[in-house]
This record gives sequence, C-alpha cells and structure tokens, in this order.
Amino acid sequence: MTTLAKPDMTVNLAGIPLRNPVMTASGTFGYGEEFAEYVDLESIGAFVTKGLSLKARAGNPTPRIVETPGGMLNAIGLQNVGIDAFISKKVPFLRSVNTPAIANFFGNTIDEYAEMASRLDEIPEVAALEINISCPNVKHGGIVFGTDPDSAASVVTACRAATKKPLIVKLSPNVTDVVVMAKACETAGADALSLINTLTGMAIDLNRRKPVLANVTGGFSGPAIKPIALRMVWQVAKAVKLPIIGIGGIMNATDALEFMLAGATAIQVGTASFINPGAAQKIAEDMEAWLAANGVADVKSLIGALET
Amino acid sequence: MTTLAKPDMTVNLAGIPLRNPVMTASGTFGYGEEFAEYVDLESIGAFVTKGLSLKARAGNPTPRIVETPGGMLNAIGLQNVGIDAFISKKVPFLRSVNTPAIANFFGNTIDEYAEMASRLDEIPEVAALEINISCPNVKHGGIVFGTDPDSAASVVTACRAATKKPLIVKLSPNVTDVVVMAKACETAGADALSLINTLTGMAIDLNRRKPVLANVTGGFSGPAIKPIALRMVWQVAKAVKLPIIGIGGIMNATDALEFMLAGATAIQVGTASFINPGAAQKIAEDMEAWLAANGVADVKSLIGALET
Amino acid sequence: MQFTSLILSNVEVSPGYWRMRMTAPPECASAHPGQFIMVRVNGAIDPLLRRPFGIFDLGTYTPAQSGGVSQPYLEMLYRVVGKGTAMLSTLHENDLLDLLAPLGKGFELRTADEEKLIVGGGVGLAPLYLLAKELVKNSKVRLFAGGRTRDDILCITEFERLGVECYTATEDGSLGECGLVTEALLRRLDQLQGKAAIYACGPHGMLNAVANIAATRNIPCQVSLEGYMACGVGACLGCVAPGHSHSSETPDFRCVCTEGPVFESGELKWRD
Amino acid sequence: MQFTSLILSNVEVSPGYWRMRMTAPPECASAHPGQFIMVRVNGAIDPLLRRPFGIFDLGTYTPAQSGGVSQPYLEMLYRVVGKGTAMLSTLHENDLLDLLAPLGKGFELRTADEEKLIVGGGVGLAPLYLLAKELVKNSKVRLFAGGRTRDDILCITEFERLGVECYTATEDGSLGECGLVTEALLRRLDQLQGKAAIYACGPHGMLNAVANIAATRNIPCQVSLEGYMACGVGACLGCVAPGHSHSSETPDFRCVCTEGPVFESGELKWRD
Ligand SMILES: Cc1cc2nc3c(=O)[nH]c(=O)nc-3n(C[C@H](O)[C@H](O)[C@H](O)COP(=O)(O)OP(=O)(O)OC[C@H]3O[C@@H](n4cnc5c(N)ncnc54)[C@H](O)[C@@H]3O)c2cc1C
Ligand SMILES: Cc1cc2nc3c(=O)[nH]c(=O)nc-3n(C[C@H](O)[C@H](O)[C@H](O)COP(=O)(O)OP(=O)(O)OC[C@H]3O[C@@H](n4cnc5c(N)ncnc54)[C@H](O)[C@@H]3O)c2cc1C
Ligand SMILES: Cc1cc2nc3c(=O)[nH]c(=O)nc-3n(C[C@H](O)[C@H](O)[C@H](O)COP(=O)(O)O)c2cc1C
Ligand SMILES: Cc1cc2nc3c(=O)[nH]c(=O)nc-3n(C[C@H](O)[C@H](O)[C@H](O)COP(=O)(O)O)c2cc1C
Ligand code: FES
Ligand code: FES
Repeated sequence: MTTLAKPDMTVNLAGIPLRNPVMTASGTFGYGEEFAEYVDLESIGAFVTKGLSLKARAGNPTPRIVETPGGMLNAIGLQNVGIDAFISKKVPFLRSVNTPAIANFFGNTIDEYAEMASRLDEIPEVAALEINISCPNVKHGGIVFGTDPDSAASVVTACRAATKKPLIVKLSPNVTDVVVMAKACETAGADALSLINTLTGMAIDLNRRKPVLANVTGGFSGPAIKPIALRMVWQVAKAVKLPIIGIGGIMNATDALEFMLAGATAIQVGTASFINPGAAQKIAEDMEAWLAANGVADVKSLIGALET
Repeated sequence: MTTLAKPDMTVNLAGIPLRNPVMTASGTFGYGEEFAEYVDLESIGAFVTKGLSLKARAGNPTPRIVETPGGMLNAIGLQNVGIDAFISKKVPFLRSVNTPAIANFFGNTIDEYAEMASRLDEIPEVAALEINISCPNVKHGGIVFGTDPDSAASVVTACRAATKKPLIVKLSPNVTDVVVMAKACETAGADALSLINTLTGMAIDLNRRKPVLANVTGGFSGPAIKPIALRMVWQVAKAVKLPIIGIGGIMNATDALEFMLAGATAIQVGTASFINPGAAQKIAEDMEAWLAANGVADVKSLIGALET
Repeated sequence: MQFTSLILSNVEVSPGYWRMRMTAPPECASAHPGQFIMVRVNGAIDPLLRRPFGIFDLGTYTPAQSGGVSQPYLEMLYRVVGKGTAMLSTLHENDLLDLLAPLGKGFELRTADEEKLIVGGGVGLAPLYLLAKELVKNSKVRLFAGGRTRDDILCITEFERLGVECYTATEDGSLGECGLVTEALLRRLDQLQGKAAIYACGPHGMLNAVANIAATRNIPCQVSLEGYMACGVGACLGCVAPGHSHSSETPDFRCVCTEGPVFESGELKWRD
Repeated sequence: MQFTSLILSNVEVSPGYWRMRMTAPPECASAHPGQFIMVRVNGAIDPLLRRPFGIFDLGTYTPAQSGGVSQPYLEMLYRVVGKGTAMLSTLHENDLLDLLAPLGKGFELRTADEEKLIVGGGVGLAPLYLLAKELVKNSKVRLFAGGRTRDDILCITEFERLGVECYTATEDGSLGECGLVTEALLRRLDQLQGKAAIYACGPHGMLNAVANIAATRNIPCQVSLEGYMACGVGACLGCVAPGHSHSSETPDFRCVCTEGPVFESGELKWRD
C-alpha cells in the first residue's frame, strides 16, 4: 500500500481562499462563539453568522422548533442582535479567529438590504456577505424577494452597488424553477450562490387541533431535505458560472462530497450542528480522510465531477 | 365511562360517497389487485390506479428507486399498461370490488389528456378521474403542465369538456405558489384537488460518482415530505372551495387526521403501502378508533378544524 | 462538553417513569443543581434532535475492572412521553449514549438563614433532588411534591433520606392531600416566621402559580423552565421564553438553554 | 403474507456474513426454493423501506414451551453491506421482525434425468441451499461457488452434507481455484455426457457470464436476480429488469418481485 499523501483541501470561493470547503450555515452556528467549546474554529473553511438586520429583531413567539421525520421546522423569526450590537459585541470575537467570517443579512425593503450591505462593507472582519433573500418584501404585499426573479435581482443590484466584498446570494428552494432565480442573481452581480435555504413546512398537534409552531409554518431543514437540495445544486451548477455553496441536510462527509460532485465549491453544515455541535469539524476531517483513502489529491477535482 | 359510539366515517368527495376518507395513492397500489392479499379493499374509501396513458409506457431504465433519509425517490417513468389493456385486463377486477376506483391519468399534450378523459368517461367501473399534471408538455419545450397555471387550466378545461365524471386535479408541489395553481384548476372546472404529488429530488452514489437513479432525478415521497404537504394542503384549503385530498408522507392515522384538520376531505396513502402493504386499511381502522376514543361522532367535523 | 457515556442502569421507578445512571467524565462531577444534559437517543436520524433532561443526581461508583478507582456518574429521571423517551426506556446496562453536559445555568443556592421551599410537579422533581442534596447542607428544606396520581409522585423516600420534610398532593387524592401542591405551599408560607426562598420545577401552570405566590408575598423564587430545544448551546434560538418586560411591541426573549433553564421568577413574564 | 417473526438465532458465519433463523407461520413451510422475503428492519423510519432476502433454509423446531409441538422456521443468510443489514446484525434471539413472505416466483425443479449445476457467487449462495436440498432428492447436484476471498465462500459444509459435489474458486486464490467460478463450470460442461441444467445466483456480471455459457451450449438455465425494491409485491415497478427483447425503442421490462426473482436466462437481456 502506498502512503496516503495529505490531500489539498483548499478551495477558492469568489476570491476568498478557504482552508477547506466546510462552512457553517447561517442561524445554526450563532455568531461563532457559541461553538468554540465544540469546534476548533480554525479547522473549518469559514463560518456564517446568524442573519443580521438593521435593527435588532426579537423573533417569533414560541414554540419555534419542532422535529419532523428526518428533519425539523423552525420559526425563529430572524431574531438577531441588529447590526450595531453585532459590531460592538460580536465582531471583536471574529477578529480573534483566523477563519473567514461571512455575514448573513436581510432587509424588509431593497433600501434596507442596500444599507445593510454598506454597513457590513465597512467591517474589516467580515470576509464576505451572504444575502438572505427568503424574506417578505414589506413594500410589495409581502411577496418573498427570493421567489421572484426581478425582486431578487433588484436586491442583488442594490447590494452590489453598496459593497466591494464578495457577495453570496442565498437562494430559496420554494420556487418553481431555481435556475431562473440563479441566473437572475448572476446577471445582477452576485459573486457566488448558496443554496438551499429552508423549505416551507408545517406541523400539526392533533390533540390540541393546533399548529405546533406559534407561527403556524416554519422553515424545514435537516437530512430529510437533502434530495431536494442536491437536485437544485446540480441544476444550478449546470446553468451558471458562479461558484456554488451546497446546503441542505448535510450530516457527514459523504453528504458533503456528494454536494461537491453535484457542483458545489463549498458546503454549509446547518441542522447537523444542533445534533452534534462538533459536526462541521468532523465533516472536514472525514472529507480529508476520504480523499486520502481514495487517492484523490485535490478536493477541487471533485467539484461538478458527477458523471451523468 | 360512556360506551364508545361508532363514529360516522363517511365523507362525500365531489359527489362520490366514500365509506371513509382513506384512499390509496396512484402508483403505490398497482391496479388494486396487487394488494388484495393484504388489504380488504372494501375497508377503505377508494383506490386510485397507477397513472394511465393512451399507449402503454415501459418507463425508465433501472435503478428506479432509492431510499433517502425518511423518504424515497422514484423514477419509474410512468410505466403503465395503457388504456386499452387497462380496460381489457384491469377493469374486470374493479367490477368485483365494491369500492370506488379512481383512474389516474396523464398525457404528453392537451389533446392526449382530453382523449384519455373521454376514454375513461366511458368506463362505468371508473368512479372519478384524477389528472396527473406533473408531466412535461412535449409541445411546449417540456415545461411541466403542473408548474404553469395557464397550462394546467388548459388541461383541466379540455378534460372537463370530455367527461361528466368527477374530475380531481393532482397538484405538483414543485411550484412557487401552489395556491395560484389550485385556483387556476378550480376556475377551469375541477371538482376536487389532490395534493401533493412528489417533489423533485436527486441522490448521488459517491463511490461511483454517479447519480443513483438511471434517470438522474426522481420523485421524492414518504414521511420526509409530510411537513411540505401539510403546509400546501392548509394553504390551498383556505383559498379554494373545492374538496381536497391530502397526500404526502401519511404513515398512520395521526398523520391522516392532521391532514383533515388542515382542510382535507379525504387522504391518500402512498409510500406507506410499500412498507406495510396493509397500511391503508390499518389507517382507516385506527382513525375510527381515535374518533371513538376522543368522542368525535363524525369524521367530517375535523375537516379544516385546525385552530390557528 | 460532549462525551460518550456508558449506561450503568436504567430502571422503571414508577409506572412510566425511569431512572437512568450513566458514566460521566470528571468535568461533570461538579455540575450545578439545575443544569441539564442533551441526550442523543440514537445515532440514526429518528429521532433527529437531542432530548433535554435535568440532572437528577451525581455520584461516584467503583467499576469492577478499573482497579478500584472510583468514577463519576450522573443520573436522570425521565418520563416516557413520546418517541425519544420510549426509546431511552428500552436501553440497557452497557449501552452507550452520546451526551452534552453539563449545560445551562443552575440554581443559585443562596444563604443559609432561609428556609428552602422546593416545589416540584411530576417529573419536575428531577432536577430538585440534586438541589435538595446541596441545600440540606446549610438550610432547613421542605419539599412540596404534586402530581396527577400517586404514580406521578416520585422518589419521595430519597428526599426524606436527605432529611427533607415532604408534603405531597395529588389531583385525584390517591396520595397525600387531594388538590394542588400550591395549596400546601401557601399554608406553609402562612405559618412561616423567618425568611424563605422558593425553588420550583414542573408544568408551566404550576410554575406560574408559584411565581405569582412568590411575587405577592415578596419571596425570592427560582424556577426551572422547559422549552423546545434543538441545540442546547444558544445557537438555534428555539428555546426562548418571554422575559419580564416582554410584549409584542417591545419583545424581550430569554434563551432558556444558556440564560436558564433556571431563572429568578421575577425575570420572566407570567399570567396574573 | 405479512407476519411477525421471532428471531431464534442470529450468528456470524463468516466475517460479515450472518445467518438468521426466525419463526414462520405454517403457510411459509411450503415456500419454494428461490422465493424471497421482505424484512422490515425496524418500526422507525430509518431505514424506511423493507429489505429483500432469499430464503436460505426452511425447517421445524420444537419450542421448549409449546408442549413439544413443532413449529416451522425460516432462515436467511445475509451479508452486511449497508445500514439495514448492519442493524439486522445487531438483533438478538427473541427480538421481533415484521416480514412479508414468501414472495415471488422460485426455481423450477425440472426433471430428474439431468445433472443439476448450481452456480453461486458470494451471498448469491443464499437461495441455492434450499434449492439443492430439493434437487438432491432426484438428481446429481454439483455446486460451483465463487467469491473474492475465502471469507466469501459460505456454508460449503452444508452443501456437502447434502451430498452435493462442491467446486470453489476465489479471485485471490485463498480457497479452491484461483479465478472465476465460471471456469470450473466450463470445465465440467466440457466433460459432461448427459443432459444438464444450470441454476445461478450472484453478482450480475457472473449471471451474465453464466447466461452466455448456457446460451452458447444450449443448456437450460435459471437465474435469480437482485433489483432495488420498494414494495416486493408488484406495485411500485421499481425492481424491473430488461427482458429478452428489450431495447429503448421497444422496451420490455419484467417485474423482478412478481415475475421473478428467478427467470429462465433466455427470458432476459444480457450483454454478449
Ligand atoms: C431544560 C429541560 C429539562 C428537562 N428535564 C427533564 C427531566 O429531567 N425529566 C423528564 O422526563 N423530562 C425533562 N424535560 C422534558 C423532556 O425533554 C421531554 O419530555 C422529552 O424531550 C420528550 O421527548 P420524546 O421524544 O419522548 O417526546 P416527543 O413528544 O416525541 O418529542 C418531540 C419533540 O418535542 C420535544 N419536547 C417534547 N416535550 C417536551 C418538553 N416537555 N420540554 C421540552 N421539549 C419537549 C422533544 O425534545 C422533541 O424535540 C426537560 C426539558 C427541558 C427543556
Ligand atoms: C430478491 C432479492 C434477494 C436477495 N437475497 C439476499 C440474500 O439472501 N442475502 C443477502 O445478503 N442479500 C440479498 N439481497 C440483497 C439485499 O437485499 C441487500 O444487500 C440489502 O437490501 C442491503 O440493505 P442495506 O440497508 O444493508 O444496504 P443499503 O445500501 O443501505 O441499502 C440502501 C437501499 O438499497 C437497496 N439495496 C442495496 N443493495 C441491494 C442489492 N444488492 N439488491 C437489492 N437492493 C439493494 C436496499 O434494499 C435499500 O433499499 C437480495 C436482494 C433481492 C432483490
Ligand atoms: C434554526 C435555524 C435558523 C436559521 N436561520 C437562518 C438565517 O438567519 N439566515 C439564513 O439565511 N438561513 C437561516 N437558516 C437556514 C440554514 O442556514 C440552512 O440554509 C438550512 O437550515 C438548510 O440546511 P440544513 O438542512 O443543513 O440545516 C436557519 C436554519 C435553522 C434550522
Ligand atoms: C413509485 C411511485 C409511483 C408513483 N406513480 C404515480 C403516478 O403514476 N401518478 C401520480 O399521479 N402519482 C404517482 N406517484 C405519487 C403518489 O401518488 C403520491 O402523490 C406521492 O408518493 C406522495 O405521497 P406519499 O408520500 O404518501 O408517497 C407515485 C409515487 C411513487 C412513490
Ligand atoms: S436550544 Fe438552541 S438556543 Fe436554546
Ligand atoms: S419491488 Fe415493487 S414492483 Fe417489484
């Protein structure tokens, strides 16, 4: 047997060099600090903050969480500390960690998105911006930005003008054709796409005859959604030139590598961090071990390498 | 303790009286016969045939099936015996069973849909028609009828003109707004809506670097999809006047009753019949037992009774 | 911290209530009463999420093999209510469990000069035993244990062995007084001369009643909350509870898994 | 039929290969060699689908309790390859399993005047033992067993005990001949004087080679196929295999679970 050479795990995500393709997903890894006890933050490629908004948001009433077969629903309601408290309370920690931090953010109007982008642009500790477009447009009857290509493009155009940092657009899976959305964001100036955000789902408590979540519906995540996420990543990767971050039900290194074969340059670990707070690090380590064991010298050689 | 009165389990589905709300889902119960050993066909409300087309279809190459976390993907490719063999070989069996048989069908063009509807209209043993609109329109670049409200409405209008039997339209979940689709079908003359059909998903075999399914993508079903199905049934039930048949990941009586609370008049058992061929009968029995134990005299009182 | 624990025993102590003892690393031996653990029921995806449980007891045992060096263990007392707890109840000695522990903020033990009144409803007693064990070192401790039936009154003997004076009440009168445990608490408070402090864990309605009693009489009161949890480490924000000044206009949510599960009752929002 | 079966034993017979004996209702006692069962690994949703396995053996045992009345059992021989089989291997005596059995169409036993040549690759031997048990009643039977290493050659002693003459071949030469089992089969066919019939089960490549040999020499041949199955009862159409005249223009699919799993090799499509 030949000795196993250490594989090259680095990838380049829209200009940001990552030590490996494993990122953590927004809303599932706090602001990084929360996991410092369980994950060596310098063992993963990058981490993404909880979604930020201009003002602090308190979020929805409880229950906010419910388990479903192979997955979970959440209706946190985008609770976050707001951009000011983020800068004063969370950024100092980011400075102490030698791993790119990506700020996920949202707004209720296009102007709010643009303002958030320009505020985040000023923070040196923020390596890139991830736009969550799965939010209702309060000015247009609450239609979700991320389900309409024109709205999505307007958000991206406005943010593009407001920042020079790499701009990742996070796509919603609750659409008829995710490729249309992806292309609209590419044309509007996105540097990368991440997908998928949560699907919309619902759970009912039969005995109480009520929805389980106080918000009635919630975002569906976890292993159950993986087949949908994998399909969408594959569709989008074939259709756009941008690097893609695969997200959705990734629980282990096999899942992560499957997303790379489908066309992802990097992946994000979401719900898995709730079940195993050390998941992201473990996935990065196991990916490397798989590459070594299978004689794959460079993880980049797997990107889009699916044979169809 | 009072003695448990036998609850009224009957429902009326667009003019068809059902002994109980439990139906079997198309493609998961063969043509009825296959399950005669495991299910007393007269213990359930109705059963739905495998999707039928004008000509016999051989379906896709294999593998056609793969298990995913909490669900499965199938890419059968609508294999079926065709309308002529259905009439000669399958209908005689339907005649022997005192339970409404519903014919699920599809076409590649609007004309084919209409022709199927008129052929099925002539078969006395067919109690109602269920249109599967999750098929690509070969005349229009393969856009799936069920993802475009105008195409869907055209199909329904054409079928409506071709049959006097109750017309159920089976909605695809792979859309941005299922309510738009539901309303389009209602306006075009549907008598009932069934939802959801399968979501589109994909699975990858890491070691072979290939999709697991020969067809690359497949239809995603099973318990994993229940939160999405429940949400869509609830959304549609609020928006239309038509009776609704809830489908998606129903494994037991609790699931079935949850769909009724969300607004379904009846439900269909799909993937569950693969795991437990007696599932449909068991669900009907357990629903009745639940009603009796909870002092609910009439199952109809649960339809849409969710308190939000 | 995250660790793999070996089950030492798992026994049904009352119909539907189980007590499980499992090995713990030395870092857990100093867990505070009121802290909790998150249990991964099994390695598969069903159930997917960890389940939170209080720490019922801590101690050490001497394994047969390891040459007589004593090892820490922790215990939980749990009620079978759904899928996860049903699966837990099927586990045996020598099975392994993946745990996060100790998590959250426990009870404040306070000063010795107060009478400590512990109020537990059903399985809410679980985290109160370890608390009582600490409190009896310095203070007079009384337990008010309530439940629906006698089967829901747990481990009273254990509390008595600590020297805790126990009052029990059941809704059906099958054990102790018939009625709510808060009535016994109120009677005791009426008699009380010196200072007192309340510690409570149980159904939300009971905690609400206790919090109102404490507020009216101006007695310090800590409550341990439950909340649907995904992560247990402050990341998902699923477990929050409305804080004292919460309203839909000026929301004020507290994170149960990191700021709690134990709160001063005055910090939280209650119904009158 | 669907029934709940009690596991009587579950033992590892070779590294990674297990043999499980379980109770069966009287209706199963008459299952045909080559028929199969669908096993629900557990009642949860992971794994969701049943797993198909051949019937390795049938018999009766006398339970200690039931007053000496003998009861039927069935056995399966399985290889641990993934999640479901890994879970099966952790089950114990007295655990319960939900089964559908017997399913599908088994082997045709044919007439006595032929020499029966059984070809099995790895765990493909599983359904061939019960077949051999029937065939030895009337015919001369030879077994050609192939595998990657000696660990993949299973239960040869059992076949020998039936009076079957056994030839083995392994790819690494660790047992029997070094090479493919089809070579031994070919040699036997060259020597053969009278009539013969082939029965085969194993990896698809091996079946293909055997089918081609049988076609060239015009020897009747039955093969038992595997196919990804959801239902096992002909409803999902997931398990199909291309029939003899299959092409993408004139498709001809056979349902493995109801028309098979055993087919005349001439009914199916093979690569030359
Ligand atoms: C901090 C804390 C400490 C707890 N301590 C104990 C204890 O010591 N002993 C004990 O028996 N129980 C305790 N509980 C409640 C216990 O977590 C639930 O009974 C258990 O999670 C139910 O799981 P299940 O799978 O059996 O039920 P299911 O109903 O199947 O669970 C479904 C989901 O709901 C959640 N859930 C259900 N009931 C509760 C609940 N009451 N509180 C929070 N989440 C719930 C589960 O965690 C799971 O995510 C505690 C809860 C919390 C938050
Ligand atoms: C008619 C028939 C008879 C069989 N008899 C035997 C037997 O006697 N002994 C034995 O060891 N194996 C037998 N197999 C193969 C056995 O079914 C698979 O090895 C088993 O299903 C793998 O399950 P898993 O969960 O361990 O693997 P996983 O890879 O986790 O399974 C994932 C999915 O793929 C399916 N699958 C995986 N491998 C196969 C395969 N080779 N054939 C069909 N489906 C597969 C599983 O059923 C499951 O749906 C038979 C298969 C068929 C179709
Ligand atoms: C509790 C929770 C909170 C989330 N919050 C955000 C958020 O603030 N912004 C965002 O873009 N995505 C958010 N997400 C979506 C995740 O980042 C991720 O896209 C999704 O959960 C799918 O991945 P998974 O299946 O690995 O969890 C959240 C998900 C969960 C479960
Ligand atoms: C193997 C398979 C074949 C199917 N074939 C059809 C079909 O022919 N026509 C149709 O309308 N739906 C078909 N469906 C979809 C089901 O009827 C049902 O809508 C879907 O599986 C969701 O329900 P479930 O989660 O209970 O399985 C098929 C589903 C499966 C799993
Ligand atoms: S359980 Fe996740 S934040 Fe408390
Ligand atoms: S396994 Fe379903 S048809 Fe054969």
